[in-house]
Amino acid sequence: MKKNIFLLSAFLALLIPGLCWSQELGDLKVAMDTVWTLIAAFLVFWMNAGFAMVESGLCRSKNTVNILAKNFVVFAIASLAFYVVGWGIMFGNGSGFMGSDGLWLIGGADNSPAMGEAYQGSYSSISWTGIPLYAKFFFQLVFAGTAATIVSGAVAERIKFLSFLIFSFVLVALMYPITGHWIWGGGFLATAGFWDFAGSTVVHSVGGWAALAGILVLGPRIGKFGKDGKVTPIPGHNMGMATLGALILWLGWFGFNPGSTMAAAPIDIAHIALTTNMACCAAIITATITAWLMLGKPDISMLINGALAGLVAITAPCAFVSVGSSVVIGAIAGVIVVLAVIFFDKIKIDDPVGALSVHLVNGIWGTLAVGLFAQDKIVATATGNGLFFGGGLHLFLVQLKGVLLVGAFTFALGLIVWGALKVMMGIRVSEEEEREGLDIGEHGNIAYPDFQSSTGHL
Amino acid sequence: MKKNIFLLSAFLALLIPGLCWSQELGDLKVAMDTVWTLIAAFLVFWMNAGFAMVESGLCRSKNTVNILAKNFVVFAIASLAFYVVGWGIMFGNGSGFMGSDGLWLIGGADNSPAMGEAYQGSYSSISWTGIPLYAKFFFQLVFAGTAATIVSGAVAERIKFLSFLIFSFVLVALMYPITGHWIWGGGFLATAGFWDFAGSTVVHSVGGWAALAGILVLGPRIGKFGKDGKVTPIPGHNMGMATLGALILWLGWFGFNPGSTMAAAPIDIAHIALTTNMACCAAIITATITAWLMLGKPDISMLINGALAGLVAITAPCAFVSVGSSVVIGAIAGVIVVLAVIFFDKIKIDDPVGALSVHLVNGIWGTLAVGLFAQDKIVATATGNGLFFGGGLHLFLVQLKGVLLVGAFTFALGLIVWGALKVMMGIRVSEEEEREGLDIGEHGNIAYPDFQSSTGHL
Amino acid sequence: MKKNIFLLSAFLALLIPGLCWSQELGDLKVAMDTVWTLIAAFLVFWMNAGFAMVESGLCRSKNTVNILAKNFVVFAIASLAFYVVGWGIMFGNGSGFMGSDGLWLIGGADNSPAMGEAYQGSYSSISWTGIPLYAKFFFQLVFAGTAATIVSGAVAERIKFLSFLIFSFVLVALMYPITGHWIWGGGFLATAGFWDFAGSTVVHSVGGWAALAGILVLGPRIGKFGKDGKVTPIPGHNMGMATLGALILWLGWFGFNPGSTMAAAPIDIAHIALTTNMACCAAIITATITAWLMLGKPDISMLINGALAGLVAITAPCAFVSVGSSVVIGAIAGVIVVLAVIFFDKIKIDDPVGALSVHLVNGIWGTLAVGLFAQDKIVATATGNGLFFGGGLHLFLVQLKGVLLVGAFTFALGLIVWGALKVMMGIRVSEEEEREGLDIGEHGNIAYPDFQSSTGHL
Amino acid sequence: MKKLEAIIKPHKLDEVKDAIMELGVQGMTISEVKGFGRQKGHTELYRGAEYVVDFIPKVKIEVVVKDEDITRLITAIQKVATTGKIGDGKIFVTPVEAAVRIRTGEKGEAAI
Amino acid sequence: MKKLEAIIKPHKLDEVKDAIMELGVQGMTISEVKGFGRQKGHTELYRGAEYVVDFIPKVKIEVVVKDEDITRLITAIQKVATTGKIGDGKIFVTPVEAAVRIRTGEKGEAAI
Amino acid sequence: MKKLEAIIKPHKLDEVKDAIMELGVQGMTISEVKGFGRQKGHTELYRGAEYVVDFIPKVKIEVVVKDEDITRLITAIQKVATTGKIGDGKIFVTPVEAAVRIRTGEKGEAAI
Ligand SMILES: Nc1ncnc2c1ncn2[C@@H]1O[C@H](COP(=O)(O)OP(=O)(O)O)[C@@H](O)[C@H]1O
Ligand SMILES: Nc1ncnc2c1ncn2[C@@H]1O[C@H](COP(=O)(O)OP(=O)(O)O)[C@@H](O)[C@H]1O
Ligand SMILES: Nc1ncnc2c1ncn2[C@@H]1O[C@H](COP(=O)(O)OP(=O)(O)O)[C@@H](O)[C@H]1O
Repeated sequence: MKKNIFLLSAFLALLIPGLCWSQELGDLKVAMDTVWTLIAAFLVFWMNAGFAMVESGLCRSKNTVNILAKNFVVFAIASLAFYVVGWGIMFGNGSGFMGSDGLWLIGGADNSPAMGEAYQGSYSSISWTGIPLYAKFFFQLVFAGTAATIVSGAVAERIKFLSFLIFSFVLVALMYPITGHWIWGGGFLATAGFWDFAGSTVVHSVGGWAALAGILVLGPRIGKFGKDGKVTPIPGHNMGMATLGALILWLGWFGFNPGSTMAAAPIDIAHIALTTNMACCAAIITATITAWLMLGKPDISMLINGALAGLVAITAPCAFVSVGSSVVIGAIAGVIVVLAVIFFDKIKIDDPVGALSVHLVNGIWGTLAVGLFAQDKIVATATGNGLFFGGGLHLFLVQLKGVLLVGAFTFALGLIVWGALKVMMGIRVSEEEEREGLDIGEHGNIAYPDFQSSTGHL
Repeated sequence: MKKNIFLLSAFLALLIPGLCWSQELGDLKVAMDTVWTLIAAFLVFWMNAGFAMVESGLCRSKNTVNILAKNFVVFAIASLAFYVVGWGIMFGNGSGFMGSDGLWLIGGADNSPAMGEAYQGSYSSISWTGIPLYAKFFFQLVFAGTAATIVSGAVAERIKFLSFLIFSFVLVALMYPITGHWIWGGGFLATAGFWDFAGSTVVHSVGGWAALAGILVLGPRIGKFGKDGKVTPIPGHNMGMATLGALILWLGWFGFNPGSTMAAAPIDIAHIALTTNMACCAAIITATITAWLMLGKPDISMLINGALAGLVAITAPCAFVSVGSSVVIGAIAGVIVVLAVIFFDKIKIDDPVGALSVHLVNGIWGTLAVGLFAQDKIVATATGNGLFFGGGLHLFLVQLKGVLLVGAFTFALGLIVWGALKVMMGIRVSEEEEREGLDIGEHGNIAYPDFQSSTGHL
Repeated sequence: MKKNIFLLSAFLALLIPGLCWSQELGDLKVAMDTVWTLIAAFLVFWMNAGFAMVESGLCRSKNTVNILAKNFVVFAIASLAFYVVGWGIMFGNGSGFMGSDGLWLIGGADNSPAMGEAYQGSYSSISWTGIPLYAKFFFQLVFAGTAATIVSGAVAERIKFLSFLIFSFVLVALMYPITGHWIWGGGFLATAGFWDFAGSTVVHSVGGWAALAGILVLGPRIGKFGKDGKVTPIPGHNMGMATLGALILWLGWFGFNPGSTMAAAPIDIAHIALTTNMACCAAIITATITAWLMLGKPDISMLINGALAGLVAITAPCAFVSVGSSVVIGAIAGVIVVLAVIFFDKIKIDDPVGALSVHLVNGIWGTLAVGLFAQDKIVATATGNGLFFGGGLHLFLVQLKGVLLVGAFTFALGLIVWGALKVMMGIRVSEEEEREGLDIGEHGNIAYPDFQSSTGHL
Repeated sequence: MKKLEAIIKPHKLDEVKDAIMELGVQGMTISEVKGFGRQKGHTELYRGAEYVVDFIPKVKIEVVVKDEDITRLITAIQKVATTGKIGDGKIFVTPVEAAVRIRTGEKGEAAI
Repeated sequence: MKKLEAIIKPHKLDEVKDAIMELGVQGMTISEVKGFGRQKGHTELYRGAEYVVDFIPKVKIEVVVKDEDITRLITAIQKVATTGKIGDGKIFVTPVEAAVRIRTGEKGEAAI
Repeated sequence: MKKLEAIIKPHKLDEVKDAIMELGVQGMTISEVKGFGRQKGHTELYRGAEYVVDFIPKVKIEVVVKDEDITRLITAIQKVATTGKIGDGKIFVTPVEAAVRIRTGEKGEAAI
């Protein structure tokens, strides 16, 4: 008896620290996953600077303050909108269409970092990651901000500041979270087996569709299309700014894609970092070559758009395809983006910074590419195989369905919201203000008072 | 017997790896905390670029080289000053007033990463974090550099390069570490229950008070205030630069605040990242609205100051208040900063970049806000409750006391040092140099030789 | 018997979770090391933006697009070149001269993250780090990109775009990996006891030698050296850009040096972050003083070069020397770089951005400094002691040998490749294009169409 | 020979240039200037204080032509440069005594 | 009509503008120019080598006025633009043969 | 007095300046202008579309000299400013009726 008691106590003595270590191990894992997710979120936040620089650089100096202010304020609005209700719509438990549980102010019950089965709360669809609720929210928040920012460049140089801010609020409070719910919030596309790892569709296409609606309602900038249909290029005012912005975005994408694991899974994040980088590089090369061959010279704004196109395209498939496939996906994106820029000019859609060619067109391409290049469990996710890896058309068709539904919904709602704003308060500045520049008109400021401007492109 | 021996050996066999895992677990934790702290430190270091861009952007092109050089060299000086003696004064064991143990060259005994009770060495006040000594030092070093940099913008466009460098040395070697010791080095304010999580007072107000002393001794820039008392705005030369700088600072603050845990505590860092972000966003919105209503248009330099004001204000309370409170604290900061800019102009204090309105005024506001909004152990720290959460005036009064004592000390010492420099070597450039620009006068360089400048604001 | 079985089962019950925790612990360690290495890699990637900004800032506005495009595209090319064959040559098992196993497309066998003895695969020389293969590759890839980028600044303002791209491909596919193999790939210099922690020689000198070869084959820019041998300075067009670039590089170096541990070893990375920072700061101070004394005023381009010189110099020794020594190494670098800039001008070597003075000269100095200041196992590596720490001349001589062999090889091969390109397709733009600017000539773009340029320095 | 100086609104430059070319004039020189006149400047805002910017960006076109061409030139420019809104600008004519083409050394009307 | 061209120090622009307006002149055109003269330039420094920048920023003011106004104008400008230091600049007067207001087509003195 | 205006290629500025100084002329004023002429502009490219930039950067030098100096000045400038390639620019001479040195109030030829 005595012996047995001794044994038992020995057993327990060992078991208790054992349990304790296990607990500590779990804590450490939560800590590491949180550190990784937060740092990735910081990098994604940093993309705001990238968008601000790319967009101002590719527009004229007289509209610089306006573009900068737009990019600055829109993230603030996005943060508040997503905090107030966007998060709840996107990740709250609810129907296949939208979330309804814990809707307001991240106010639902939640026992994060408990995961999977152990999770109990209002935001089950994101319980696959074991980090604190606020870390989940913060990471998703910076994504929402990105979607809003995409629109900014497309409508630049002619949109009213206040109207844009209101649209951004609606986009982040309502539109983005609804389609986001379909895909990442456990909604009907998630159930259908639609895969979008880091948001080619959820973020980029959605931003792109909203931008397209905006452009159509707004019309082109004065002087962009001549009476005879001739395209007059309106050069951006600062290629240094634009290039810096592109490099910032590239860096930010290392948070955007690898960070979307929301866990420090070593094989996964290394794989994703690499596919992300290789797609971007391939796209730069093919965009350079395409521009060189088609247009005679490698225009830097095309190289920049090329890089971003590669990054947008690999966003959905980055975790589902091989490094080799990522090179191919990027290479195709680099060609597509050059053709798209020329195409939009041809059909008289005036997109000053190429937001449509980059985010919309390549957001679609990237999403479809999952259906072509996916390899089941290449890292960790069981996506099934894409067309080129023996999976047949199944995955491709699901992807296509997702692209179409999200596009139809966002574009239609976008038209309605832009249209309503147009009727209610106007969305376009006066012709005189457009000529003089929105900086003075909207902000009473100019960006570069110490420099003499050239009238070459007024 | 045999059995017992067997049992014992089994027991030990299990115990030893157990201990061993426990050791490894501890090592892993040290590693993770160090990784987190270093990355946060890199982000804080990066704020130097932010200050350089904001300050040059908000000054005239003819002083750009000077401001850039100041921001560049001052971090080098701060690093050396803090290495030589600042660290010892701030964190060395000593009196309630200053440290004295291990004063020079981080030379004291130290068994970090041992923590708390287990710690034995000269820097006990920072033994609450379990990371190597050099990681602690590096993190604190980048903070010290920030304090010095704050002064730079306030005295810009008229100060002698060498005098500024000498002041910066004194600030980081002596002034900053002494008040820092009071609060973070186990000094008398720490004992009194004064709370400043990441440095609204320790870093920002201190920089602000030193700047105010400098401005008073220096006087305003030529042309800023007319004879009739009219304020002539002197527009900054590059709003793109200024906005980029503000976004860099915002990013850096994700190291500044969440990193001040100096440990990868998941709940804490997620909470702090979020309060930091929300306060900034709220401040942007309210600064925009205030400027729009009071001044007619949302001037971008006000938006930038608004964002920074929100960040400074949340710096002290970020870990002690709820996300909801952070929104309120930021919202108030956004209003305060606009009023403060107008106020300082009115009383003829010429602060080219708004350093006082941002760092001094909102550093004070943030520190006091702890006394209003703190919620005991909302994350991990037992601060007691603030006034609005049932804690009564106690905490608020301690905070107020800290604000006043640190302010009085730094401002007085600042006046003395600036005054002494003025007498000994002069602190202001000649009128001719000020007109022509400090770039040529102090550096023999100009920032933009290829561009034709406009005399609009010479 | 029963009892014994009970004992045994108790024993096993305890052992199995024990083993299991041990496995989990290992997994966590792999995860943390991967997180650290990837984040460091992102920072190194970010150096591309730094180089782009420094180089464009220090050149004339008419060549800005060209320099930006070069820096942008060259990283894409480097990524592909290193992926296709560079990695295999550098880290594949093979001879002392170059790798041959798993040569193409990272295609060799590999069981990473298994380490050391447990490793089985084609890339044994880098099996000292326990992270996934793609993480190793990605980290090494961003280093390779850096080497290519160094050349860009030195040949700026006169080189043909296409020729430069081809050279970059050869450099990263062949030249860099071969000498890299000698040192980091287990080649003959590694065996000889040559130490270069993060690449003063592997990356910076190699870039520098290739640049020197390029400059010699290209010749100076029109107007740089008068007939009478007078040096005409050609000021860079944007000091804000250049300073931002330097701060980006500095930040990036916190990935470059501490990240080269490729493991989250807390003592090591804190130590390295600190030596890196202190060397840079000391170099800034001494470069400022040297410029002030020798030239009359502290020219900002010299401060920038000073900072970078300190960083390059500490790159090899950062993990092998004390913090005190790092200050000395940096201080010397700051003096050297100013003298080197003046020297290269004197011997009519036209290096627009100071790439030789920074990367070549201080790459050599840093490598030799290991031989002088190394302290055996100061952190973890058994380098033996340097001359000043009682180790005699041995280490210094090995370092010198490495410097000479790598230099001779890279410089000779560089001359051959540049020479071949010159013969085959020309490497220099026409005189007219050089005068008008490479932006229009090579890209059909200009960087700042909205600003009136000054002919001050045409 | 006469020199015509036209100060116009910047966005009219292309039209004016075309009008001048249509008259067979082969050369002109333009510069960025700032004008002050009946057209008032605008108010700008910076850090809470307003200020008036008096000078408005204009383009100055200088063309040297034979005496006989000057009237047609004036009419042509006046026609296309006008928007009817205040601030359209001025045309001034001054005498030119000599002209030289640097490349060839040609003098007088042959040089322009 | 006469055209007065005054080359002045940039920081004198506001005062000169006010002096001109006080005389009842309603318009003027300014441009950024660089001057070379008795006032020597300054030495700049770049990457270890010095060089002299000869040309100094100046502002050129052009005003076309009636013949009778020219003397008063000269006196007024000379008075406020002077600092007494070398480099204060010059005033030149040239004849103007015709003037047109683009907006209205008004000619001659009515146009200015 | 005469005013000489020379429109030249920017990279010739230093040589022209030296040539002018050698003649004993003590001052001049330059400005950045853009020229349109027989020398055609170039094609630029932006986001897939081409456009022609007609105006080419030039420098305008203005020098006021005594009547007797003008011929020597023209010759000197023409000599150094020529490259023989199209676009070398023009020299125009206009009469100057009065000159004032702002600093001293000196008038006429003494002022220049
Ligand atoms: N007397 C003048 N001398 C020189 N330039 C003048 C004069 N008056 C007007 N200008 C130029 O003509 C421009 C237009 O003049 P303004 O009085 O604003 O309108 P408008 O020509 O329609 O009457 C001014 O901005 C200025 O550049
Ligand atoms: N002969 C000249 N022709 C044209 N501009 C001149 C002439 N002489 C001087 N200037 C202009 O006048 C400015 C002042 O001349 P400067 O000789 O430096 O001083 P000051 O007028 O006081 O004698 C010069 O910078 C230049 O722009
Ligand atoms: N009629 C003119 N009036 C004013 N400037 C002219 C005139 N013709 C030419 N120019 C100026 O002279 C420059 C050179 O003229 P261009 O016809 O290109 O070559 P070239 O002088 O060799 O014949 C032009 O760019 C323009 O600035």
